[in-house]
Amino acid sequence: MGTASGIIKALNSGIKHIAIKRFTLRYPEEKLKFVGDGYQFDPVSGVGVAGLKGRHILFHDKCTGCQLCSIACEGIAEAISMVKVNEKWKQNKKSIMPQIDYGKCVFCGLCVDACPFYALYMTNDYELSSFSKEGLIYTPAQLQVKPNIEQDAEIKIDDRGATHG
Amino acid sequence: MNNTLIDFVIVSITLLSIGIYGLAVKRNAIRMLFAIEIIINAANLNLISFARFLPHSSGQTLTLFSIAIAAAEVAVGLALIIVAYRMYKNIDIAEFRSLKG
Amino acid sequence: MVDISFLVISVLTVVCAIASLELRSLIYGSIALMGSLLGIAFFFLLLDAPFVAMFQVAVYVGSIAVLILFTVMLVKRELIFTKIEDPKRKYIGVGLMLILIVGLGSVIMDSGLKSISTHSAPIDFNEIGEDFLTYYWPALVIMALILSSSITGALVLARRENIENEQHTN
Amino acid sequence: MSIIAPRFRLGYFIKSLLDNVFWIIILLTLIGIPAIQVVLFFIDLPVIEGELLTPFLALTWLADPSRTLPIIKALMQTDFFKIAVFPGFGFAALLAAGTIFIERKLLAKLQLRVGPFYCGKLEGILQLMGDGLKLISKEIIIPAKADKPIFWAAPLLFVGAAAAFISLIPVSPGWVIADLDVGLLAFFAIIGFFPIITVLASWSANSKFPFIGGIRALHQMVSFEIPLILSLLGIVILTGTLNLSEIVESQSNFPWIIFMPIGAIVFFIAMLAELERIPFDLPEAESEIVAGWLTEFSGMMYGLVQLGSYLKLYAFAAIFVVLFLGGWNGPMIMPQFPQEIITEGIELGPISVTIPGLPLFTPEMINGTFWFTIKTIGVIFFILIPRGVFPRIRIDLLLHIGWYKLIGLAFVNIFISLSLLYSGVLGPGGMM
Amino acid sequence: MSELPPGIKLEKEDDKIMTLNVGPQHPGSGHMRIIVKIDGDYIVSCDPDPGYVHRGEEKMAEYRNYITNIPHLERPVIHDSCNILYPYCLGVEEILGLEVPERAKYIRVIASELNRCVYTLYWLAIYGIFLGHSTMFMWPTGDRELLIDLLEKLSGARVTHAYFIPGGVRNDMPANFEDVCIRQINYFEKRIKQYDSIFYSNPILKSRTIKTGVLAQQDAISLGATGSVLRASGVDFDVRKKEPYDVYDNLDFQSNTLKSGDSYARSKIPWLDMLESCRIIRNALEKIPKSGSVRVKLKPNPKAGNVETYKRVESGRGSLGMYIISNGKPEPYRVKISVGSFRNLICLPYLLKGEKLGNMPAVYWSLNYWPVEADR
Amino acid sequence: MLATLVGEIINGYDNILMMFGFAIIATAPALLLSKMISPKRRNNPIKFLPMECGQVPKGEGRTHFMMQYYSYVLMFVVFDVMAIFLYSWGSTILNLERTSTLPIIVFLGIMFAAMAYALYQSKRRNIW
Amino acid sequence: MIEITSMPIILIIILGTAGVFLPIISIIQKKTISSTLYWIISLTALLFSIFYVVYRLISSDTLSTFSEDVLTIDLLGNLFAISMLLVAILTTVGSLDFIRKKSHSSIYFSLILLSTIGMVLVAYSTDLIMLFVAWELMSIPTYVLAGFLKKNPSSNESALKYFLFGALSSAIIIYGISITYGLTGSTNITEVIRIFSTIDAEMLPLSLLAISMFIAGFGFKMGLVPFHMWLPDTYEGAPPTITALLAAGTKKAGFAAAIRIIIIGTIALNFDWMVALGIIAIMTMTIGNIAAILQKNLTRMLAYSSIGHAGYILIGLSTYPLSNIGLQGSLFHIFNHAIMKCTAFIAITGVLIAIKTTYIEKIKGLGIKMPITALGFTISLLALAGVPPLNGFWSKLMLFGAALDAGSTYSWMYWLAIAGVLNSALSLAYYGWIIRKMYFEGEKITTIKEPRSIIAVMIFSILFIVGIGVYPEPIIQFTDKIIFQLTMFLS
Repeated sequence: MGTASGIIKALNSGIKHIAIKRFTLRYPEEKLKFVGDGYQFDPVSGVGVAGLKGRHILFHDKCTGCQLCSIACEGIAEAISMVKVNEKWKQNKKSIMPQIDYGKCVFCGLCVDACPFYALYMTNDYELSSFSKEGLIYTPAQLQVKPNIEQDAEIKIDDRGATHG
Repeated sequence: MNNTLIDFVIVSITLLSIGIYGLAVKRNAIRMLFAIEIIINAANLNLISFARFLPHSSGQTLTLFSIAIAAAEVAVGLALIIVAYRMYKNIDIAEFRSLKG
Repeated sequence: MVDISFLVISVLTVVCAIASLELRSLIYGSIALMGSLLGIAFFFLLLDAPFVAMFQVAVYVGSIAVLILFTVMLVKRELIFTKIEDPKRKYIGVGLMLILIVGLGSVIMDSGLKSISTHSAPIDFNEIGEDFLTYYWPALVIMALILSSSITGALVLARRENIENEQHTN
Repeated sequence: MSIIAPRFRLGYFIKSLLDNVFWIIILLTLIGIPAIQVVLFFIDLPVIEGELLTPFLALTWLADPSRTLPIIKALMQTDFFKIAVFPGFGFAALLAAGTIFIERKLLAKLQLRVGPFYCGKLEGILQLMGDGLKLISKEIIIPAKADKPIFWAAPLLFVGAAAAFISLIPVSPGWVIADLDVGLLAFFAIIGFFPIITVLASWSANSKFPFIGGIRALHQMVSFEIPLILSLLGIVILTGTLNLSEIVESQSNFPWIIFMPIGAIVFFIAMLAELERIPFDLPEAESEIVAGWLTEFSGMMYGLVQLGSYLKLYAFAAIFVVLFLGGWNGPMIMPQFPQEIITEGIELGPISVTIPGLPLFTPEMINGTFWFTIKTIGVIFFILIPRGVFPRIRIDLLLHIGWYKLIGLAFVNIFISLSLLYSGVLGPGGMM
Repeated sequence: MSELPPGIKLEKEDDKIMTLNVGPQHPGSGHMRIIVKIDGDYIVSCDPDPGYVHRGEEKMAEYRNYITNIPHLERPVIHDSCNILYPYCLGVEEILGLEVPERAKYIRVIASELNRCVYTLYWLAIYGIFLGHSTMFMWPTGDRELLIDLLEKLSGARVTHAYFIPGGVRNDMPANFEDVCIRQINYFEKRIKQYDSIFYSNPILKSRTIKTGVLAQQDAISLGATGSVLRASGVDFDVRKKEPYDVYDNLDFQSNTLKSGDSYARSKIPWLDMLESCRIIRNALEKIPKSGSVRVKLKPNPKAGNVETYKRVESGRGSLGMYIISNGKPEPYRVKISVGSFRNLICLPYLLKGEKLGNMPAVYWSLNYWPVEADR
Repeated sequence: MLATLVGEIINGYDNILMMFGFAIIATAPALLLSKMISPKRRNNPIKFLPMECGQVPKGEGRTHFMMQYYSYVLMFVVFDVMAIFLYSWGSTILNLERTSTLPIIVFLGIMFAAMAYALYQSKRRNIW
Repeated sequence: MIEITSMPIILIIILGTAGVFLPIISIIQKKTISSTLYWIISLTALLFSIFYVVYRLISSDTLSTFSEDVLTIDLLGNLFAISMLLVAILTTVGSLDFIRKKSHSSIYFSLILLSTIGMVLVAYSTDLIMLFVAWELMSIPTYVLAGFLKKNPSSNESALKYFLFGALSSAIIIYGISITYGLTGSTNITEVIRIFSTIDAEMLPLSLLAISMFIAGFGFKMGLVPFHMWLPDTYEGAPPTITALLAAGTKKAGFAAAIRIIIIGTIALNFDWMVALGIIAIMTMTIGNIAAILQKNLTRMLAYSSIGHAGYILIGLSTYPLSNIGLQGSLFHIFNHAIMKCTAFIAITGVLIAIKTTYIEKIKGLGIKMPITALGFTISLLALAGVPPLNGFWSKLMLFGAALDAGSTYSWMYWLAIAGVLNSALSLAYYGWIIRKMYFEGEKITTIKEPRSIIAVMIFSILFIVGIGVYPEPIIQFTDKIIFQLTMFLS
């Protein structure tokens, strides 16, 4: 009898779920909304600001070419290398700026922690796929671009279950 | 469809001969079992054809019995063959040499 | 005269029967045996005995052939494919078979069977059941005893005997 | 460049296409046309309105669209139509394809997923076709030491056996391919072939996992055949016939499931095991033995085995409907075909046309098919649901269930029906 | 430890024994190989062969400084990355003499409990599919999204968080996080309670897993099992209770134990732990200081003296310890990771001997084993 | 032509065979087509090894024998016969007197006893 | 339809219930239940049934023969039933010490009981289907029993050979039945007799084919000479108690079936089979006895002697319609031979239990080691040889007398008598050799404890053999009545 009631209970539970809302994010059409604009770091207080650790953004006007980010990455992924840029900035005498190879980056964000000049942050952009390995290497010019992304889906919970919407 | 009795009996006789040939020649226990099955089937064919041409129902009844008995025999026979295989690692009864006189 | 379906079925049956004995691989031999048994079932259909035909297929092909196939698969691969036999014995066997076919065939051809044909209605399969339960009922009971003795015997034979005197151990 | 993906060359592609076309044409002329001629020589051409159908006649009737209906109607009465299209292969394959789609969507709903979605715009309705195309275009890999003849034949035999099974099913009055006196026994005879095919397929692959899977399949199918057979004995006792159509007719008042719920449950469970559906999908238990007896099948061979198993699923569901749920019996919901169309013709604007050959189907047939299909889909739903609810069972527990519980219940069912018969509730002189 | 049935001998009759390689390319093994010898349906011996995903994390840790070790050390169990970093951070804090702020301690507890649930759900999903229960694969993977979403809000990454750092956590909780967390945890708790009827009370599952692979209490202790395997055998050993770290002694929770020690109990303990985790998270969110620092500022290349330390935490797979030796350089001299997975895997040959082949995945995965973590 | 020639009855049964043949003829082109259009790269002998989880196969793939459950196959052979025997009774029970149920009860009784013994033996896995 | 209260049915019920429930008892057994319980149950059932047969035999004198039913209750059947039940009882009693240390003793006794039912029903059945089914019930348990010692390779080999030839024999029998059925359109022997007496000339070859099939099929079980090749191997390899059952039980059931079908069923064709049976008889006894001399193993020697005795019995069958005393002698010899062979093989069982071997060289001094067993063995051997005061003498006398009697009609029948006498003399030689080995060779050795069950069998058989030898009148009277009944029926 216990067996029969267990089977009926399981069947009942299964059939009930047919009516529950799907919990599936239809990814290309809808995208999850994240906290803030991405992971940032405040070197003064030594505490980060919560946000997605996506693709970096590099503020050319603040970068001094100090290589701290590259040094921080050395033991981790060796994804950041300093390259020469054509632009001239007064705080950046050597005109070197980080270039990030996203084929190697692990998105730990320790380079952001290492940057004392508020020059390197992370953004909510995570769609980085490319057809070639070369396409994954982002030059300082590419890193400078602010990503334009629309993210609106959030987890909503109501009586008929949770959905992305 | 105008087959006569003799056609079926000829097929049955042929199967009987094949079965006896198999028993005479083969020394593999499973093949000998095949031969016996063929003989039983020849007999069944005979029975059914006689039962159709008489016509009479006992032939079909006996055939059912015979099929069932063949099943029982095969169960016992294959069990024996398995025991033999475990013991000799072979199913060739020419290789079984524990008894000789 | 015979018709074409009869010819096809008889060729199937006889060829499969020979193949089941002569094919090198025992597995193919079992398949050929199945073919032969199926051919017999078709004969039963030709002879208007559908109940027996289906019984034949269900029991012979459905269970006996399965058991045979299963047991063949137990045997080592080399043994499945080897065929030990004496050529001399084989020729004697073939001769015996031919003598039997010719002799028995001539006996039958000479007998009065060749003139028999029928126009009466076939047997209804319900009569078989009636036979079982009225006239032949002791045979039915004996049949049950046969089946029960064969299953108990086969189980006793097929089980492993690694435990000495196991009746007292459990 | 990697070796794995050689470069695509258009020239080679076109050459291979042309090769194939060439061979197809050659083969068709050499084999196809003689085969058609032989077939035409042997089959009986239909007689339509008193005239034998000759190609000339057929063409003239084709020219007049209103007169094609008699040809279609005559064709529908042939065995070939029955086998190929309606109660036979086409209908079953359609229902099987529908089953696959329903299964995927239903399972996805149960598991809070979406399921096939993008293929075919409308909830992924063309997913199956896409899968088929993918399977066809995949390479068939056969293990080196496999027993090639058996290995090639096994999927085909599987489909063939499943199709032979379908031929027994009465879909609506008169619409059955093989109306046998001993239809129920033929059913048992046909399901006896599946273990053999399975175990041969697994043996031929010469690999360990398929062999274990095949042996498991053999044990499973073989063990559940007996409760399957015994659970139907009650119906035979009460109806006194083995003909499936007559069994359906005997249920015009009550389906047998009312009197034999135990038998129906036993049959259902045994059916799940025979079909190797979850929770009894041990032969394909992917976590222990990679994919069971299907491990070495690749490409379209795998596809054919799947087709066969879904045809089998349809056939079992239909047998359940026929035996326990009353088959085509159901309230008449089809309106009678308007007689004036037959007698007076249809008003098409200014002219009125009489169309000979109407109605194509009798309302009884359509009604019966409708109810049969509805019930079959219902049973298929219940076959599919456990896949989302139950885990896989173990082989010894499975055999334990089959031999200890189901056989006992089947005998209980037999004794219930015997007592119903002898107490006069059912049977001759009883309620029916 | 179930005895071999008396009829079956060990590897004497060769033709009866078949050797099955379960893995590495097998849907039921993970990234490892189990060499199983079977006689018919019974396993006569079983030889787990891990090492297919060995990465040398311990050696790599000797060439990186204390901070840059963090993204590497979480690689073995990315599903449980907070927990595997936890003992490292505790150890480094001890050898560097850092005092972690109170708020950071609570955030750490919340993150590690969330991460434990994430891991457990992943494990449970695979357990479900190992038993042929496809719904039990889909539901936990779906419900895992809820927690991953929370963790992503907290740390900015979905799986490889790299969130803990010596001296606290990388960043503070985002605004409104408490409310979202409470809401989703409540819903999550409701969801996982529904696993009971379809999975844990399912008679077929019970018949498959109860009394299979029974690990007796004494055997569990002597074989050195930890975590859920140990607690399923009736030994009440939970590092969070026995050696409380951070703020676990302030929180109100209990450690779950079951007596039977079979696969069923081993699979149920993590589920009970998940319910307990929900309680802990709620409790922590109540007690967390509303504001304050979450991170101690570190020097760029911290060095420690000639010290060594051993810290352990309760991870999803049992006690997870890190033994850190420093020789005064910025890099640690040695980081030895002692993981629960490997210790539980040791039980496998003992449990599988004499079991049926069908029980193999049930017993194997109930050991709460993560191949990558065991290989390190 | 008389209505009751030998072999009349086969007419219902050849349809089963035709259905079987039709299914094979209808699905075999799928295999042929697949054979024709699928890529053929036979340069890799490892591809044609049997599945052994990525290892090189060792030993014979076909020798395994599930002896523990062999008893069930043996039992099937006998009890399948019994089950179908019952159909010859079931299909005619309406034509028979009530007393003729007695032999079948005896039949079943004997088979039950045999089945009890057989099931008891099969359940003890350690002897198989 | 046969009544449920008729005697064979009651026998089925008694023996079948015991046989079917013995395995069930073994399921619910506790440790205290040993094989003795099964022994007691099966012995009780057998004793009960033999008393029942004797009671029915005494109480009702007006028994019909060859009814229209599947089973008949006549004196012929009763004789065979009594002798087979007796054999089964002796075997069962003798098995106690043999089976005590083996496993599955419940199955062992159960299969003996089931096989006994088969043997008894073969004797009673008057329908070909019934006969075939009973024949199989007799055979299938003995296939298992012959291979019962699973660790003994020779037991298994013997069982396999026995199975293959037994299955062949039943296949041939069913072929013969099919031809008979085709010729007569019925399966009842009464009908068969009636139709064979009016058979067309052109069907005659077919009926001869059927008869030869029956001779071959039953001949396999009876051990007639072209079909005897399995017999020595099987008798040697099988457990000796089972050999007793085979030699004394199933073999005699073969004769019962042969008498029912060949001798009586096709009485109309007797001139055709008479010659064939005569030739087979001479061949059988000569080859059996000559081969027996060459043997070194007691079991094998007795197996060949068993073949020889089949030849003696066949003398009576081949002379039947010419001389009534022939069939009478055959029946008497069947009865005697059953007891004698059973005794001999059970004595060998005792020897096997005690000294673990059955080679003739090893049984020196058995007369001192195991006096009672040796005495029983000696008596049975002397009776087999046909030494005057014992029962074998009388039956052989009747058989040879019948041959001489029939010789007046067909002169070649004299050769049967001559061959029989010569063979008897020959057989005395090797029987005497065994007796010499037992009593007059060997050193002084102390006695071995003889198994009690064997002693019981020995004492019973010594009394029985000597008793019938001294006072054979009742049995001869009984066989006379059987012949009278058959003659009444046939005329």
